[in-house]
Amino acid sequence: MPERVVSDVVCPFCGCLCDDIEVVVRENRIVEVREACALGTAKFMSLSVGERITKPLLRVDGSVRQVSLEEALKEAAKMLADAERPLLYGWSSTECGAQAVGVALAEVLGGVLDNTSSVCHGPTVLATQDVGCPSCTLGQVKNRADLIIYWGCNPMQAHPRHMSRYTTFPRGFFRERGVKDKKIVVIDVRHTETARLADRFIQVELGKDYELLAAMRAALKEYEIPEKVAGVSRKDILEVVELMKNCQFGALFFGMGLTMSFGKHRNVDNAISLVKDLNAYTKFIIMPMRGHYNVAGANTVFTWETGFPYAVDFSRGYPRYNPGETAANDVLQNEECDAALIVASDPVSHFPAKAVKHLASIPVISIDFHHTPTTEISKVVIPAAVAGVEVEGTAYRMDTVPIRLKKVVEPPEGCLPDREILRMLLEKVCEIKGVETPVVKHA
Amino acid sequence: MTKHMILIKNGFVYDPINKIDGEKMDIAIKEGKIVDPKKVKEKEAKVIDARGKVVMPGGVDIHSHVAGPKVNAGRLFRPEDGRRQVRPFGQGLRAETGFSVPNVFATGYRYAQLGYTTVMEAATPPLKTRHTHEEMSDTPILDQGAYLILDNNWVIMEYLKAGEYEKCAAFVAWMLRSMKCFGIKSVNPGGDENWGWGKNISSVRDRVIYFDISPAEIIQGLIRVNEMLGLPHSFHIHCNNLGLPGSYTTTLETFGLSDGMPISPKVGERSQNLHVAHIQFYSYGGEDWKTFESKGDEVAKYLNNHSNITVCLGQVTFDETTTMTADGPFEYLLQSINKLKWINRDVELETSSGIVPYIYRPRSLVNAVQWAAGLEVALLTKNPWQIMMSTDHPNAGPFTRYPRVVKWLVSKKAREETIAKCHETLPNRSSIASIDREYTLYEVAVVTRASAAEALGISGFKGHLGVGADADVAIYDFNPEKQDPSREPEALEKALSRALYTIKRGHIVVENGEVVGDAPKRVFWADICFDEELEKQVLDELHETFAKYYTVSMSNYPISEEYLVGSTPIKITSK
Amino acid sequence: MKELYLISKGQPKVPLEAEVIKPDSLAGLSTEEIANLIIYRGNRRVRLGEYFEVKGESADNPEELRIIVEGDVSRTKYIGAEMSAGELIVNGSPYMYLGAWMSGGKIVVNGNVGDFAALEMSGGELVINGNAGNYLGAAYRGNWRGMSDGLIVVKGNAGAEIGSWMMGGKIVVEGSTGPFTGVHMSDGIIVVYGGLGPRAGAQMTWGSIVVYGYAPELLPSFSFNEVIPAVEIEEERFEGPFIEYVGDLAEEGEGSIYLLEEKNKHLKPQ
Amino acid sequence: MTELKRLEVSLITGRTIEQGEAIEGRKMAQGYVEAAGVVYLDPEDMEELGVWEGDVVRVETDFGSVLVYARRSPDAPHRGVAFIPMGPWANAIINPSTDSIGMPSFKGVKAVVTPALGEEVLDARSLLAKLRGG
Repeated sequence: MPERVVSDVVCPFCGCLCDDIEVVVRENRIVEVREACALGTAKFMSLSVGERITKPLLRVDGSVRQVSLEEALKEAAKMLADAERPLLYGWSSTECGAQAVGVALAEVLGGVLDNTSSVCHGPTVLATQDVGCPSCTLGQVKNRADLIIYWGCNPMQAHPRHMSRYTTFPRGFFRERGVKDKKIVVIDVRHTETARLADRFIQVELGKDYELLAAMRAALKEYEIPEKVAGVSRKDILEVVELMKNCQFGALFFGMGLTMSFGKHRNVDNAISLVKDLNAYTKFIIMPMRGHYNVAGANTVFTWETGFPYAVDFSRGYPRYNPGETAANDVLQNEECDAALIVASDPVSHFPAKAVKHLASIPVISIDFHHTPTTEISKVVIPAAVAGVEVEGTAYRMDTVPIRLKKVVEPPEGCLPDREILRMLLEKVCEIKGVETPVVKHA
Repeated sequence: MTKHMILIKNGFVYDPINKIDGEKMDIAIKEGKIVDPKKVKEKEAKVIDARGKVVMPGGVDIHSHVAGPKVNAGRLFRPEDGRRQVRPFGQGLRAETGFSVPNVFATGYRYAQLGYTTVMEAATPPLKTRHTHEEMSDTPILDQGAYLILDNNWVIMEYLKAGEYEKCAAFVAWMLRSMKCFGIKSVNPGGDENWGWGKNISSVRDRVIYFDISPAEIIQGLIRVNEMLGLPHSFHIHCNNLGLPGSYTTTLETFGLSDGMPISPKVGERSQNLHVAHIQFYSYGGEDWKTFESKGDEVAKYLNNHSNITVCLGQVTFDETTTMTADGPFEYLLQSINKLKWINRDVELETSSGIVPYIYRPRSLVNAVQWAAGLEVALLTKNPWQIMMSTDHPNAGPFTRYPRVVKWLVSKKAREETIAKCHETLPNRSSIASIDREYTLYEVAVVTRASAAEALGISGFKGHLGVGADADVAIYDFNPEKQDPSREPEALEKALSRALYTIKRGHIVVENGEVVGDAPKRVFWADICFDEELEKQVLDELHETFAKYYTVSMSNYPISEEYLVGSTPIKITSK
Repeated sequence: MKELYLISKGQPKVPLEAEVIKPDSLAGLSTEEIANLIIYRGNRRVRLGEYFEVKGESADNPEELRIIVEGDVSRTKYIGAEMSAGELIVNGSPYMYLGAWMSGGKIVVNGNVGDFAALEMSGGELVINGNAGNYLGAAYRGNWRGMSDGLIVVKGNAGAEIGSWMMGGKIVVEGSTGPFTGVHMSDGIIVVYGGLGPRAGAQMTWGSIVVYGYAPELLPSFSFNEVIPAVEIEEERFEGPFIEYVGDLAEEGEGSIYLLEEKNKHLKPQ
Repeated sequence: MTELKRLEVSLITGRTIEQGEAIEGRKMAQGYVEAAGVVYLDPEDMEELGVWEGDVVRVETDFGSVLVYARRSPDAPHRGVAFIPMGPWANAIINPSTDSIGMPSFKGVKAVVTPALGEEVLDARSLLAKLRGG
């Protein structure tokens, strides 16, 4: 049996966007994946073992039937065009071309456009909008950093190759001895697998990250701080602050431990502010651990096309932005939206019950390649080809380095790229609305 | 009527490349090109009556931050700017947002409204240039190109330090081709690499940490490489010590480095080997912020004696804007002064960058001096072909203020009105109040289109209205027979702000100041054939660099042509 | 003063946006013209008259006009937004952005208000006789220039991040506040009579928070200064005695939090 | 009848490798339940509560209640902190409030864990049906 090995494949799972994967293909089936972590391997392999959708589905009065793509698109277009406040959500697990068509669709519809960052690093965006964000590409960290801090994140579970590829273990230009040249600090509420690899673990009390950051910043400026803050002793705080001040290049990576716990964007605000402060002493950067492989791309594309990275409301014709009002959970929990288009995402699995309840009560259209709880509640389901495996396109890594996704195998018959499906949908919607179809040059 | 034929009748034409100075004549367009008016029959063409109007070639912007990673980071972290200027979706146009950091649609539309048709992106870091292309491709109307930041690049610093200019040239050729970029950009040479350690560089003779090379060596090395390759545009630099009191000495030293260097473009007709961007930002004297003063006059004096240097202005417009530059250490300094939010984005092996919002106030002496310094250079440099309009958008102000800058150039009265609003000690720190020169409309046409087209090496088809040129035309509602720019600068500002017509490659894109359509786009890039053997050798060495120090695979680094809407390689055989 | 009544006919599920409900927009119009004004329901344009009965008489100038909104406005956003003059009385509980960006005039709400009320207020007066939501008198996303002038009085409780990036004016909350009261504030006064939410004054650099109620704890980056009998801020005297904390030291800030001593003895260093 | 033991915890949610693998095309399968229909507890807390690895427990908050399998946390000690991987089980009980910033409160909600011997953990589909029904 002839085998084909595709090298330097980009992994479409997490924000690490590792681009050194080898995929072995036999008769248009992926039979082996090399270099990838368990998560990446699962994604590549899932295409042949998972619950793949291959036919458009229409759900009427509780019963599901297979329909033609044309019929599915027609139904979907009508539902969306009829809506007064449609939500267009997802976008982080597809390529940038599809995202760009999504923006045009939201614009024509006068809808609310949101990507999954509203439930991952949306708070990081808000913090960046308040105080900025000194950062860099991952190679800067690999080549220069001698102090790595992971705060409220667990890369060993969520970004399994982050430490080995970018931060802790690789040898860098100025860090020839690899891990021996670096100190690793982990700050978390639990002694995670990542923490077990650290030189130093600081266990912070749940929901007290902001206090710990405030104390560290005050201590950095040589103010006196209390004996114990957030469950951490003054001695430990001062020692970590000294480590930070005295390194040559420090890098602070953070995750949902900051963005989801009490304080949310303000935790990130204070963490960024700490890093800003540290630049008066040494070189220090901060970077969010982005989850979905192209959530950074969704932020990027939405921003260059609308000015805003997520939670964009087109109801007045021009983009408006205010998470708290215009993010997916806001419009769902406040029962504002009256239809939804979900692209490459599964909010039913990942949103709180209150939001899911409203979603289940309105017409939903899903574009996805697998059966998920969200496709279960959808009136229209359109099968898609998998970006990064069956479709080329651009994705942005967690440090916003854009990389070209590869096509490794052909999609199953009838499964089109997201951007093609969306283009057809856009055309149909424009027809109903009686407006000229905008030309989406991108992709 | 063939829509691809347009006859513009009886306008006052300002076309400096063809030495036409306000002559009343017809301009004819066929299939996207300027043709002899005799070849277009009135009945078959769309006729535009330009009687009593100004007709110029489409504007050419040599330096503007309009697309790519730092521009977008600026948009992302300034939602408060995003809501400042909006226009809803409709009439076939996409929605606009943003004042100093407009979205891509607003960028294309607003440039077109000013009568501009060609805009060069000022700086793109190689590793993120795919992003720059994605945005340029998504920007309507404009023809574009981007300058590739190469000066703080490890590979280049190593080659230059070893004196391996040939190899360096082979590498640059590969980089420009792989990144689909137009020319070589330098930003704070050496300073950006030092910023990797939180440090900077303070003179062109300083040494870069570890790499042990000076900015002067980098600058001269890249000028040399630029001319070995014969690129259409010259080496394009953002000097060291930008924004600092006393920086003009560094500027003059940088100027001096180009002395006696060759000028040998293989395409185009430029006469410079050094283009210094946003000259205003380092035309300062003084020891510190208290003694801060303009040295625009000194800079102009140098330019008057050295025709091998061109500059663009980076003119301050007194707006709330967003500063953004690959000069990472400068932005750090700026945020430590104005205490506003700060983004920093260093790029492995290549460069750095930073972004900080900034408000220019006439009552601030420093800001007033900055405003004066830009105008001093513009007005005291005798040859307008060495000068190009820019606000270093959005650094010194948004590009939408170009008509206001023109107002200051053409009218002493307009300058006096602004000086009256400025800090009262400005006259002690600048000669601006004593300058009488007022630009003519011909000179305005030089600095807003002709000089840039020539300096870019694209004057064969851009920046003029001779037969064979791209049919990029701007028509403004200003009657030079009846109106005097010097006395009615506001009328000129208004006319330039909203072109009566903008035509891009034969397509009418603006009518009565409103955008009415799109036009075919082109993205220019240098496709150089230098030395295949040597390039192979260079790439072999490069594999190791990628494997060890980059975080992307070398095979995933180059950008394929499919990323470019209207890919237009400029083919150059250098050897 | 002329009085104009807008009586709600009921609210749709998809919210309305009605920034025209303010004296600036309604002065000089007949009731018929007012009923024909456009408001927004999601992406649709609808007539104001479809959702509000218009009664009474408008004035020629906004200064001479009092608008009284009656009934259910729980799905109506932007009432009184960008208002600069006149009076607006809302006998109901409006949704988001009540009086956002207002610069003058007076708004009284006899009910609760939703989030983002009086965003970036620069003048005038807002009285809320019920509770306020989050981001009352706060800055819009990304802006470092929040409320700059004017007065906000809340009889009930207020939510999170009230007065964020505040740089002038005064907010009085008679009930309690949510987390991050006055976060990033650089000037102005916030007075809280009820409980003070956690992390008050976070990242503040200047300005004052006066607390007559109970504050469970303050951030570790605030330091005890002194106990003072009373404090005078911008010509207004607040009777104590107060325990004064200074911060946020994380920002090298010199803001003050004054805590009524008798309710906050636990925060007085031994 | 003895009173059921109860454990008060702060609940957090987050990613795990198992959950990450399971979401790739197997959300409607049993593997997803085993990856995300679980609560990781501090071993000492488990002892106090009298539950063993694999026992079914009920986790209840102000926002709902859900049945999941108890698991020994490998990240202990963290007394009083319970972890449910992100997914439909966690979402049935977390605090939905976005605090007006768009982000629900996925971490740090007060919860009570009680043993639920003999009860069954629902799969994703049944969980959804229950939600839509109620």
